[in-house]
Amino acid sequence: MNLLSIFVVIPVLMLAGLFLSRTRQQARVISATGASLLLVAAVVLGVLFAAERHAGNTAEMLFTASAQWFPAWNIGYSVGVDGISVLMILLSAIIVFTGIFTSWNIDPLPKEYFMWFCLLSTGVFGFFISLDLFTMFMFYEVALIPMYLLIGVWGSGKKEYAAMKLTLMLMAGSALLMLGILGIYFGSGATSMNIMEIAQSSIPMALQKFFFPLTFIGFGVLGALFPFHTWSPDGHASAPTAVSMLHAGVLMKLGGYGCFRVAMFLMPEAANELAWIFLILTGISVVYGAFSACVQKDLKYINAYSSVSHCGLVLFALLMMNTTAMTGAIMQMLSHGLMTALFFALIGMIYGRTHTRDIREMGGLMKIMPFLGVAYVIAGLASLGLPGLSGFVAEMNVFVGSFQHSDTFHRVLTLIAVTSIVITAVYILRVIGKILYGPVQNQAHLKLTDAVWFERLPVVVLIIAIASIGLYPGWIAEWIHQALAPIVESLTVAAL
Amino acid sequence: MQDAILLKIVFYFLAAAIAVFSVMAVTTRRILRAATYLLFVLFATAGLYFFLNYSFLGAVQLMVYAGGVIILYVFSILLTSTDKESPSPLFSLRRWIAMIASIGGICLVAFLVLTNVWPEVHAPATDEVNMKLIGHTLMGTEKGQYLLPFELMSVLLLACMVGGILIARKRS
Amino acid sequence: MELIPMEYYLVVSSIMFFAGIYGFITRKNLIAVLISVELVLTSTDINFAVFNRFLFPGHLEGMFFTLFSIGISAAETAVAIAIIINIYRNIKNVEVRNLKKLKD
Amino acid sequence: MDFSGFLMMRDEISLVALILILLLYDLFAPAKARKVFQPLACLLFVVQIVITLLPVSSLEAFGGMYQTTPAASLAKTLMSAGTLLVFLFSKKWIEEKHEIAQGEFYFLTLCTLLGMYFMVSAGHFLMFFIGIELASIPLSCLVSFSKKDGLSAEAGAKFILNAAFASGISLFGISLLYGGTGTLYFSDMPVALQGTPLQIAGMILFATGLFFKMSLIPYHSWTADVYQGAPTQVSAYLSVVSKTAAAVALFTIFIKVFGGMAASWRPVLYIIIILSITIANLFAIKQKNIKRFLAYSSISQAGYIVLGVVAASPQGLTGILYYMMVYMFANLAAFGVASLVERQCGNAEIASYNGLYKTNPWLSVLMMFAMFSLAGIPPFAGFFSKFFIFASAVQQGYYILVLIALLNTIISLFYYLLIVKAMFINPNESPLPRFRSDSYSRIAMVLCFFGIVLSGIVSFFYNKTNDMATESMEMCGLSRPKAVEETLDANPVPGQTLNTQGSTAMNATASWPSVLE
Amino acid sequence: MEYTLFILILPLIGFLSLGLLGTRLKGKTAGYVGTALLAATAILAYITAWQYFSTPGVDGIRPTLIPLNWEWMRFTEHLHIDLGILLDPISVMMLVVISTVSLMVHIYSLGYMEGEKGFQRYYAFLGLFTFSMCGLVVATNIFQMYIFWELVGVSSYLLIGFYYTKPEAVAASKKAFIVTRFADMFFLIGILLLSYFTKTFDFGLLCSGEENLFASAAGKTFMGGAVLSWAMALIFIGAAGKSAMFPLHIWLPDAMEGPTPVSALIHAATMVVAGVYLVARLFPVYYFFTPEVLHGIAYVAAFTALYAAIVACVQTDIKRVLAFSTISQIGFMLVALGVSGMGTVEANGLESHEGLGYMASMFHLFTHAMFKALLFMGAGAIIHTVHSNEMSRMGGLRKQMPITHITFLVACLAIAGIPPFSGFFSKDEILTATFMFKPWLGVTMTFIAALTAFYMFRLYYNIFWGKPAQHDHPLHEAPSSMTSPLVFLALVTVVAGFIPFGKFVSSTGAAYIIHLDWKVALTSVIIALVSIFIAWKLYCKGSSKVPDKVAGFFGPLYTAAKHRFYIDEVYQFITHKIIFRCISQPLAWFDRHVIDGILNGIAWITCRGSLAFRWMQTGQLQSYALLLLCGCLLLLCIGLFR
Repeated sequence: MNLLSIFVVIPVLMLAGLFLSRTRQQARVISATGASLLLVAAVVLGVLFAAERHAGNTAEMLFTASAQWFPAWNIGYSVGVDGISVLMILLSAIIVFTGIFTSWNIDPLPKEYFMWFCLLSTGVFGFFISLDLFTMFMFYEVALIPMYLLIGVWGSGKKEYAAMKLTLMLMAGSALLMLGILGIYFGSGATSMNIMEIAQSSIPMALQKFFFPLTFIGFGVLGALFPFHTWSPDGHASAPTAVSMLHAGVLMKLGGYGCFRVAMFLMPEAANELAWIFLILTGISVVYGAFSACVQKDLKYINAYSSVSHCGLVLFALLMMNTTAMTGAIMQMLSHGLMTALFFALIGMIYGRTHTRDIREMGGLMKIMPFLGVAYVIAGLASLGLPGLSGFVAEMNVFVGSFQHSDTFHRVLTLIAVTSIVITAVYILRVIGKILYGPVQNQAHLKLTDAVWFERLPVVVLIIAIASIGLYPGWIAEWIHQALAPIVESLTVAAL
Repeated sequence: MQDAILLKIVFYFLAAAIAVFSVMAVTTRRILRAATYLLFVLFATAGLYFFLNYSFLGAVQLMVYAGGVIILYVFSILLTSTDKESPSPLFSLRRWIAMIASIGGICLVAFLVLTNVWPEVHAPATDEVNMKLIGHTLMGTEKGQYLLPFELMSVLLLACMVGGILIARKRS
Repeated sequence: MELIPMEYYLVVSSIMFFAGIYGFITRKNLIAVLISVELVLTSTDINFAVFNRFLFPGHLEGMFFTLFSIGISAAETAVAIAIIINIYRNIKNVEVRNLKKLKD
Repeated sequence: MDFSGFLMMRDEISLVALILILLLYDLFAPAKARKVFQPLACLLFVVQIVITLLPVSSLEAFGGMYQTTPAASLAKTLMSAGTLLVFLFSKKWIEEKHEIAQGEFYFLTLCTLLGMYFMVSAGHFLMFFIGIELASIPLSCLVSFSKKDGLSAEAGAKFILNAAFASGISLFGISLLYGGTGTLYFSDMPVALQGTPLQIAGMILFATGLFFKMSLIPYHSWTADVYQGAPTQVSAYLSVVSKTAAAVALFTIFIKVFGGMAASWRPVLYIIIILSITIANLFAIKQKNIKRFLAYSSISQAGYIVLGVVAASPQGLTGILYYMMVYMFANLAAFGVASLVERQCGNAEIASYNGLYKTNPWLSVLMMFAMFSLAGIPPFAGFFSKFFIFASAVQQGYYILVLIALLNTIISLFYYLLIVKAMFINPNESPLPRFRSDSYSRIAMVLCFFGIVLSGIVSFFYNKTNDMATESMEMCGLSRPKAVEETLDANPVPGQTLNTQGSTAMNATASWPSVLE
Repeated sequence: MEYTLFILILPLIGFLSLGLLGTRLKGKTAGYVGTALLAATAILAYITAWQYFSTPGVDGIRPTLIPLNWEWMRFTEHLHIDLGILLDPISVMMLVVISTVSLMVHIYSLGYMEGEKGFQRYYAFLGLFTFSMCGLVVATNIFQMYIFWELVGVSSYLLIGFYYTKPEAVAASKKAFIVTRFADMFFLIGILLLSYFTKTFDFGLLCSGEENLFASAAGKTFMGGAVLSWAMALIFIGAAGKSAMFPLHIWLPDAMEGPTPVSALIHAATMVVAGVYLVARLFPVYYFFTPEVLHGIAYVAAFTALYAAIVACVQTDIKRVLAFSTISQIGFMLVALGVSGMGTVEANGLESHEGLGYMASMFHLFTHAMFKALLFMGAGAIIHTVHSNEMSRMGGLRKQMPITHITFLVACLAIAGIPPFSGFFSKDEILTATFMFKPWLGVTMTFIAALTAFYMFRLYYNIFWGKPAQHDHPLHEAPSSMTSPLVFLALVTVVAGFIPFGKFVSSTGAAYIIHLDWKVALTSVIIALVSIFIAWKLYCKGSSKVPDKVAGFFGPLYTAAKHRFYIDEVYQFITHKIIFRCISQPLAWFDRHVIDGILNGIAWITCRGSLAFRWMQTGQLQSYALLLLCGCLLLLCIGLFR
């Protein structure tokens, strides 16, 4: 069996195991084991990938495998990874792992919860390993739909509204996407739905102009592209902790990943021609999300708007279409994935204790739960781009890369995007100041306890991941550079 | 010549009967009358078939409709004992739309029929269709022969019979 | 026969057809509605016969279609009347306006 | 006289044999033996299905009156399978409420099935007409099968009268076609079609019958009422089997007979698709009754199916057949669950599904899978069928149409999720108590379950369907209809991949200039 | 000189170990560990300085050494962030300053912070700060500097907010971070602009004065200014933020909410001069390519110095006075840089040192760090005893706190520019340089120097003389752990003026002998003495009515100055009224109501949509047929007349 298929097989086996499980404990153990296996597998994949690259294998995709599935449409189950996919798989594995632990005490219906969770991760991993447009799209939708029940059943607040809104908006995006994918396939005249093969052939400009926006918006909805982002605040606010983590941490990355792997890579001419529209939209996302976050009162809303801003930066950087900016975009995906997951995990833990997410009702929590407090500060600092943590690395790549663009328009937009670093600081510090510092607001909170082991574990893992990217971005950058080379090349050629 | 005039008169009579009685059938208040007008229309249609020298068809029409269907109608009307329709409101949107649509439909069909370029009309065979031919055609398996539909018809009639009995028989 | 153009027949049949349709839509009694259906079906029979006689006298397709059509409409009528009687048993009348329990 | 034609009609003859056996058994078997009537019927029916599964090639019989292709045979298998599932779901219901009429139920159902067989396999308008009548007149008896139920009676009346009305219009259309072409044979007609207004009018009026059967808007109005009033099993049958027959017949006739007039029917279908999908979706949102709900859902699904006709390619045919297969599993599962729940709680309100998962998890899961499949969510089969039918339409350049259809899937997803929401999320103080369904229903549900889950992921089903459809199209010389060459879109699709070569048989008809063009 | 790396690593180890071990360590132990590590760091810094300055350079020019340089992250072929160590006169000087002051603060804090909760955290943060500050000064490229620039910002944030349960401290820390962050944004934009044209971040290349490097920017203008000027001005805004130049100074007075030793270390001696350091670092670029920006810096700095000095005269919180004094003094340094030329020119037969300002600025930076740290620590000792920051709560403390008194006096004399204390020498050079540039600027700066002397002695007299305030607890001298750093720094302050600073640090790296310009020196000393005299007259007795009269005389000016000329209010207005009220809230509203509203509206319309088609389903059998008929006829028409 192909190495990569493991990432789909493990969650499926987990599903089967959970299906047979009887008690909460069993469900937990199975999930935890599976998630750990996934994490190990992801690390092994990373190591093998590095070894292979080190050995001089310069193929665009490694560990490829392919099998016919629907020959009538040349659909195959083709898998393969490049540096970016490996990183995304690592990210997903980390977040799935931490997510399982974060939802250790999920209630009610733990078994079902973990099953949906597994289905979601199947979709996520499947998406990242797929090279076939159809398979990719299928996994994409597989990853989306469990959100409905995960939010609807286990969520809080106006969960039904939020779940429905989220599902419908994302599926609307994927509906556009479906047309986009079909258009790409038929437009290219390729004899395969394999991305790498479609990339060899060119799609006529007239079609690109029609399908590029569809595809880009399709993925962009998941990447919280303004003005299609409003599912994000409500969805995140209502979702259970681990789901918010996975959703903001990984699922939103599917959007960004798809944007460049499918939309921009396969339709470079249209990407060049239409980039300005989306640059403006993403530029708005960046600033707008940040400003909106400033006045929110619910912790999750703040974080959700912050995600809008950060994910906006991902798409923004991708559209700059040079290696540095796109590297920054990928790094931002990783960074945002990790730190939002951390944020949501912490918010979940805090909420689990205080039973409120309203920042006005909290205060002085640092004194009561120092571990969570410190972790929150670290997450906040990562979010506002403190050097040494992942956010900085990503943002600097984005800004420097974007600013290297020879076009004044792009540079002016970059300057606008740069302002987000200040606004980010404003809302992050506002929250930290309100909830962690200051006098204790609610005397009942004094009795609360700090995190326990299964809460500390994910937090520590995430912080380590954030710091390791932030401290030593070199290896990641190298993988990303390598993986981006063909994409950037096709974009550059198309620009001429 | 006289034949021709006579034929014309017969045709116009039949045509007028069909047109008038069918309109009356759908406009009269009393259902029993409607059934009667229908009977007249069906008679006239049979007459048209005879007129076209499709005597067999005319005969079937008479037997099936006049002999069967109309009786069925009359019985069922008597059974449900609602001879008179309830008065209709003076203005009914549905009625007007139906009227406009019907008239429009007639115009449309007339337009189609009148503007259509019909294929070269062969000298119509005025002779009667031979019964033997009818029998062969009904029982043959070649092209232009109708054994299979005939068999299928039998299933249809059987099914309708069973179904009709099932629905109409008294509750047990 | 050739004295009378084919179109005349067709016009007659379409009048009958649309009279039937008008009746179907406007009648208030189920049986009257069914009578209108009868008109519709019979009018098309005329068409078949006429086309066969005037345009394609070489074969009997139209005539046979009419033949079968008569049979089918009779069968249909029988079943429809059975159903109408069933309705009568249920609601004690056969007014169309009383069949409005199922809607929206 | 050559009766060998009957031997070629393997599927139909076996079905007729089955009908006769059951009829006679019901008539003459002693009361004790009548207890095993239903198991016996199902068992024999399985045999019949196996017979339809045997490979077949395209052939004609009775001078072209009857013709069959692998695709038609597959369609028949599907219809039979669907009917079998309906039987399985009905067993308990029949036993409890209509034991006296069990023979009639099976007989009538199988007769309509036979009619549908002939709809699919007709080679002549008369055959087709008799088929469609055979498929609808006894069906009306089935619709008013629950005689004591006023709603059932009302539904029956609405069905038979509307059907008669539609078939009257359809018949008028056939008469115009006959007048315009001088033939009623499918195989002869293409040559005689020049696209004169009369012919076009004939075609569109004729199609009324099919559209009515498929319940496409604006021919749909009866659907919801009839589905609601009819016994749930019959609604299931109507929504799946009857629709399959109509869809396949629509494709066959529009491509085989009217392929040359594609330019005329394409805009019509275009509009019908958009109307059906959109309006039905809008209606479905508001429904409180699960059967009405499923009725509107089936209308919009029919709209998607017609996309395959518009595509007019082998992939389109595959798409239709495959869509029907997938749709059959999902819709029958939904109706099956609905019938069980309805029998348990006495009504078909969606509200009675609230909190169902707590008490009846398996039913809820099956229902959810069915809903997801209908909504086209992977990994359920519905996703694949939707994708492929859209793909076949996009292949022909119908971008806007597909876009509209795709946007409508969102609305449909919304209302399908409402059901899921009712079962899983909505709170309910007193949900329906836990109950055990009978073993026949359970077998049916398991079959549906596997159908929903596997018929997509396991590509065998699609690939096999595709082989059959391609073969059928090639044999009829229809693999490259005219519709392919001219697309509605301003931008022609360069590099379009058509994996079959156009054959010459159709070229004569394909090159007719349409009068109105 | 690779061992310089340990100057960075040791504090970092301190941060990590104390931070991770946290409360598992006893507070005192944590303090000792931190102090020991810092002591080692300081020793290393001294060794470095010794080694660096003892090696003669080529042609008498001090070399720029880069013992270490790793590529950390690569952006493009030319642009990459390196992490390395760059040793040149100013960075070595800064290392000495930072490690000295930091060490003193570490020692001092052992006493000052004794018994505080979070002792470990405090020392961890101090370690982080020292690490970041050292990293900043040894940066080999502008991006490395930016990285550490951010890190010092965060350390400052954490330390200001050390008493995180105090709302004022939290607000102050937030303000400090956001204001500096705002400035940093301009810094970053400046870096982006600069690097866009020069394709390098490297200081070595940037400061080499290569014309080619800037060739691509030549002739390009933006809104009337050359792009390069824009870039350098933006970078200066970054510097201004950190160095609290008007109008970005507002965070500094508030930052006094932090523990006093922190104020001494970060907000007096080291971090706030980072801006000066940055300008000095990029001095060649400013001087050669954008002299107009350099002059602009001088004017801004001069204005800030004046403004801060005026405000300092009327503040009553001793730390605030010191904070404004810091702002003012940094203004001096930047003025000096702004008016400076480069190198030595022979003019009119006299050797005129064009680079005097540069040297003076660095010199003042050095001396100021020492005496200002001393002042803050002295103030800390006083606050430690008095438990208040308000001058009114003090008075007559000279008896209770003799050591503090003497050291404080030394520092006051130094800052007032009284010979032979170090401040005299450095300030004199600055005044000379400004007189050389523009005489009126020199006059202004002299006036500010007089103001400085006035407000410092106002402070001094108010604290140590005058009428003692009532206290319910006995006042006592600070413990030795606090007084020893005071004494040490006082000694440095006394002798530092005699260091031949020009030999070590100059604009070109060539040694330079300091000459006192006696005219300037004499004037400034006399004026300073006069100011001290006035202060003595006004405040020595404590109960004098004169100050109030003076205040009354100045009227609105006095009130305005007391309210720091309402700059905070302006900020408050901008942030709360404009940004929050007029941007954020409308945006959030827009998001919730317009964008979401549109979506919900679509959903609503869809749900309502079925009503539009309700007529289709009346339940009336014949209307269904009618619909069918009409639909059929319509479609027929479409098929026919398409």
